Amino acid sequence: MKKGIFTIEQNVPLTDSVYRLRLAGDASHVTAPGQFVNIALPELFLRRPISVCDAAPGLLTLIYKTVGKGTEKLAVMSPGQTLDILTGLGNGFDVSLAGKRPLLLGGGIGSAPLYLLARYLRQQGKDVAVVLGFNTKSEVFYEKEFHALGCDVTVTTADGSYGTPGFVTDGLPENYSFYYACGPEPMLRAVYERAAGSGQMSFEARMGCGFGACMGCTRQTLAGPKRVCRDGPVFRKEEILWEA
Amino acid sequence: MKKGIFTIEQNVPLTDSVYRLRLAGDASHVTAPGQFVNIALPELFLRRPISVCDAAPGLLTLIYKTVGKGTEKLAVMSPGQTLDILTGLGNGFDVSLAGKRPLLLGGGIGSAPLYLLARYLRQQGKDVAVVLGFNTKSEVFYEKEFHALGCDVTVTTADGSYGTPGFVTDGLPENYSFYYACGPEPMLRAVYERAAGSGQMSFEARMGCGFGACMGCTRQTLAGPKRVCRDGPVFRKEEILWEA
Amino acid sequence: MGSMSVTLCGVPLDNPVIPASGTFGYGYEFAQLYDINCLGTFSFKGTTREPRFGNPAPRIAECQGGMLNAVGLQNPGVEAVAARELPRLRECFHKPVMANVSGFSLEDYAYTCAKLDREPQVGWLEVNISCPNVHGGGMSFGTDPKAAASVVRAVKAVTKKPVIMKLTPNVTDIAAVARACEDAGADGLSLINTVQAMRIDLKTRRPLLANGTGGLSGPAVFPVAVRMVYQVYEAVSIPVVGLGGVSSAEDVIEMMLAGATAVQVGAANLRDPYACRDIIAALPAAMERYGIENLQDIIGGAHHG
Amino acid sequence: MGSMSVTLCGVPLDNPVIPASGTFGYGYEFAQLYDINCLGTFSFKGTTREPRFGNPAPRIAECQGGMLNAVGLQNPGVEAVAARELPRLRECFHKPVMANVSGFSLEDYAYTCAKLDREPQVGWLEVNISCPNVHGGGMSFGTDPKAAASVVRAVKAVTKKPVIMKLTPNVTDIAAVARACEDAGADGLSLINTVQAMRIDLKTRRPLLANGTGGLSGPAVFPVAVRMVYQVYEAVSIPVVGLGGVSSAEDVIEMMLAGATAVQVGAANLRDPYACRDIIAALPAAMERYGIENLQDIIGGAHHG
Repeated sequence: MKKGIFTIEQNVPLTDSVYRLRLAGDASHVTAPGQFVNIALPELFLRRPISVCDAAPGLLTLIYKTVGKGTEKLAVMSPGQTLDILTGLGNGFDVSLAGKRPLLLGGGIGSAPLYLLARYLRQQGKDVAVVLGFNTKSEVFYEKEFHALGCDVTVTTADGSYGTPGFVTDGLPENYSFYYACGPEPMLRAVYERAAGSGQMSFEARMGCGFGACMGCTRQTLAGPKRVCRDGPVFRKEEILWEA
Repeated sequence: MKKGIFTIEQNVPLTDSVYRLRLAGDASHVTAPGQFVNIALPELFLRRPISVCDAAPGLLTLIYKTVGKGTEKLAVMSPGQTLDILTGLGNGFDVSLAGKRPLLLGGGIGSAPLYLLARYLRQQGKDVAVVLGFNTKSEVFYEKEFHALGCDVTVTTADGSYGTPGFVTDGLPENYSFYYACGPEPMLRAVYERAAGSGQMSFEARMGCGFGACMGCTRQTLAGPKRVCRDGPVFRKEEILWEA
Repeated sequence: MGSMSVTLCGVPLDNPVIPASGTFGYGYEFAQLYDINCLGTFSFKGTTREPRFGNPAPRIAECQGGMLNAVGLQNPGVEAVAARELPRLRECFHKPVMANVSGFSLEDYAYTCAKLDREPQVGWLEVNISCPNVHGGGMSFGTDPKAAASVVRAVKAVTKKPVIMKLTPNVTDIAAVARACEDAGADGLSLINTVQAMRIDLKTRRPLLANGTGGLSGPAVFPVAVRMVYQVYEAVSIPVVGLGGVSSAEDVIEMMLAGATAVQVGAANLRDPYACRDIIAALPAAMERYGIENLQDIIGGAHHG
Repeated sequence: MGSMSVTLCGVPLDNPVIPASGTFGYGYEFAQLYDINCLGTFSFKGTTREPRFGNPAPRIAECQGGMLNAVGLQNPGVEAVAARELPRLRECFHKPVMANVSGFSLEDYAYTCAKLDREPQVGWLEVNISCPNVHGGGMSFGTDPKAAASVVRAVKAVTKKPVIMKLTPNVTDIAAVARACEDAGADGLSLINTVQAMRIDLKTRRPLLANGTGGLSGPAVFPVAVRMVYQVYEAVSIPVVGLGGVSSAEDVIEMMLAGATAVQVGAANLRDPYACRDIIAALPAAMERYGIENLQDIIGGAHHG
C-alpha cells in the first residue's frame, strides 16, 4: 500500500452512471489485477474504494458507478484537480491459476477490474473468454476494449436488449480451465452454483479503512473470518461461505 | 439582508496579515457604512463576519485580517472562485450625526469600515479628520486611500515606528463635531474615556448567525440587551455599558 | 403529487418542517426574508417567567460539523412575549405557533405555561427540560425521570393545549425519561436538545465559551438524534418531534423513518436563514426519489418489516 | 526544543499520542507503512476470552464529520493474541503496548486480564466497559458506577499492571462512573468510547448497520470528548487518557489542556493510515506556536487560573 497524490487527466461518462477516471501519479504499488484503491474526497470522512481497471507506469485507470455521495462528488471533478489516494489495496486475482483457457465473468461495474486481468492473461498468451452481464443495452461498457485485447467476448443483458438474453450464467462457454468472477453478490452466488470447475471471486463490501485495520468489512469463510479489504477482495471458490 | 453569490475579482495582501478582497455581485443591500457581510466558507459551519470597506453597484470591497481558520481559508482563495455571502447586515454608522467636522478613529483592521464612511461624508462636503492607529509601521494600510478622499489623516503607531507615537487617543485633533470609532474593545474604551463630545462606536463580537436570530452576540447596554449583529454593530456612546 | 401534511398532537401541519427554538427568534427576522407561512410551524425562543439576559460572552464556538452555544435562555420574559412579540407575530404568521418554555422551578414552568395557555395563536407548549447552559434548572429536570414527570404534571395542570416535553440527550437512558413523561400525561416529546460539549482556546488555555461548557448542535449530532428518536419511538406511543443536525430534505425523511411525526431544524437556520424554506421546497422531489406518496405514512417506517 | 514525553500510570511515553483500540489492529498493518516505534504506545484490538466473529455486515456507516461502526469486538481470542499476535508485534514494536480487554462477565474480564498480565510487553491493561455494539456486557458495565467498580476490583485482583478503565460517553454523569472506578482502585481512565448512534438507509428504509445502532467516532464527537475529559479531570486524581475525534496536533494539545495525560487517536487512522505519525511530527511546531515548553506541563491547564 502507498498513499499518493494523483492528478485527474480524464473523467468521462461511459454510460448514464458509469465513468472512466484516468489519473496521473505513482501507480507502481498496484501489484496485481483485481486490487483496488481508496480515494479521499472533500467533506467525506471515509475514503471510497474503487477497483483498478488498468495500471501502467505513472497512469491509473478506474471505472466507477455513481451510487452515492462519494461517487457523485467524484463524477463532477475535472482534469487538473488532484486526489489523495491509497493504492495497492487488496490481494487481487491469482493469474497463476488461470490455466490455458481462463474465463472472466463480469457483472455490471464488476467488469472493470477484469480488464487489467484480461490484459495480463493475454500477455501470457492465454485464450481468454469474457462474459459481461448488464441489465440493459444502455449500460454496456468496455465490450470493444476487451475485444481489442483479443478476448472472446460475450455480452448478456437481463432484458435481452443486447447480446445474449439473460445473465452471465446464461453465457457460460463449453469449456474453460478456470474462472474469475466479479460482480454483485447474487451474480457471484449464481456463478458459484452454475459454473463448473474452480475459480476466484472478487467481493464488494462496505469498508471502513480499506487496509485491514478496522474489521469493518469482515466476511465469514470456510477458512475463518476474512477482511474483504485485506485478505480479499478476491477469494477462492473453495473457501467461500454464503449467508443463508 | 440578502443572500447572494459573489465572484472574487481580487484577493491581495495589504500587509503581512491584512488582505483586500474585491467581489463582483449584487451589493445593493449595503445601505450604510459600518455594515458587515457574513461569508460561508467550505467545511466551516459558521459564516465569517467581515465589515464592508467599500461598496458600489455590482462591486463589494472587504478588508480582512487573517486571525483564524476562516480568514486563513479566505486568504488562499483566488479570482474566479465564488462565495456565498449575506450582505447588508447590521445597522451601520448614522451619517446624519456627523456635523461639520466629523472625526473618524480606526484601530488596526477596524480602520476598514471607516473608508466607506469617509467617502459618504466627503461626498456631503464635510471636513473629515481620520486617525488610524496601528501597532507598527509594517501594519499600516489605507493611509493613502483616506488621503485620496481628501481627509485629514493622522497615523499613530504604538511602537513609534511611523507617524505619531502612541495610540489613536494620542492623535485626537483639537476640535471636531462628532466621532466615529471602530477597533478592538480596549481602544474603544480609551476613546470613550478620552474623546470629548458625542460619538458612535462599532463593536466586534463572536457571532452565531449574524442576522439577529441566535442571541449569540448579545451585549448589555444602558438601553438593555442588544444584539451586536442586528441592533449594532454600531452603538451610540450614550448607550454603551462596559464590563467591569 | 403526494402530501407533506402530518398531524402533531391533533393539530394539522402543512408539512413537518419546524424551525427549532432558539434559532428563529420570535419569527420576525425571518419574516423579513421570506413568507414564513410556508413552515409547518415554528418553535419560538425559549421563554421564561422573568426576563433573562443570559450568559456572558463569548456564547458561541465552532467545531467540525457544527457549533457550540451557551446563550443561556436570553429572552424578554413571558409578559413581554405576550404583550410585544406575539402581536407582532400575528401580522406575519397565520398558523398555530409552538411556544417554547423554560423554567427553574415547577412554579416557573406552571406560571409561564399558564400565561401562554391564554394566547390563541399558541398551538403547542414545548416544555424545555433540557437546556445544558443554565444552572439550577433546565437540564436538571430532564436527566431524572421523576423530576421530568413532575414538570409534566405541573404544566398539564394549567393548560389544555398539547404539551410537548423537550428532552436532553445527555442521559444514560432517554427511553426511561420519555416513558416517565408519557406516563405523567405528556402529549408529545421533542428530541434531541444540544449535546453538552466544550472547546478550549489554545492561545488563552481557557474554555472558549464564558460559560465553560455549551451545547453542541449541527450535522455532527444528527446520527445521535436519529438513534434516540428511534429508541424513544419504540418506548412510547405519543408523537415524537425529531431534531438534531437536520440540514436537508433527506435528513427530514431519515428522522421520520426513525419515528418522528414532525422534524425541527435548528443550527442550519443560523448558517443559512433560508434553510427551512429550501428544505420544504426540496421535499417533494426527495419524496418522489424515495417512492414516498404521503409523508405521514413513513413515520417510524424503519421499525417495520 | 521542549519535551513531548509524559508519564502514564508510572510508565514513561516518548509522546502522548496513542492509536486507539480497534483502529490499529495489533499493529502489524501499520508497521508495514511506517516505524510504529515513533508512537507513545498503541492500544491493541479489543480482546476477549473467546474468539469472536463480531456483528454481521454492514458494520460501517458514514456521517458528517465522522463514521459509525458496529464491528462487535471481532478478535481471535486471548490465547491466539498471546500465541500469535504478541510475538509478531515484538518484532516491529519495542515499547510497552496497551492491552485492550473486553468481556461479558466479571469472570471474562478477570480471565483475559490474568492471561495478558503474564505478557511482558503489556504495559497497561485498558479495560473496555463501554462497547456500545455488543449485548449483555460491554457498555452495560460502563453505565452503572457499581457495575463499573465491580469490574475494576475483578481485574485489579489478577494483575499488577496499571489498569485503565475505558468509559462510555452514553451516560448522564460520567464523573460518577469515573469516581467509582477510582475508588475501586483503577490506576487510570480513558474516555470517550464511541457515542451510540444510528443512520437509516432511505432506499431500504432500514438502519444502515446490520446491528441497528453503532458507535459514532470522528471529529464530530471531539467537543463532547473535551467536555467529558474536563469534567472527569475535576472529579478524579488518577490520570485520564483523552480520546474522541482527535485528528491533529492542535487537538492533542486541546485534550491535554482539558486534562488528558495522554491522547488516543482513533477514527483518524482509518481515513489516513499515517495520521498518528503525522500528528507526532506536527507536535513540536504546534507546541512552539502556543508557547509550550514541555507537554507534561499543560495537562489540565484549562482548569487553572
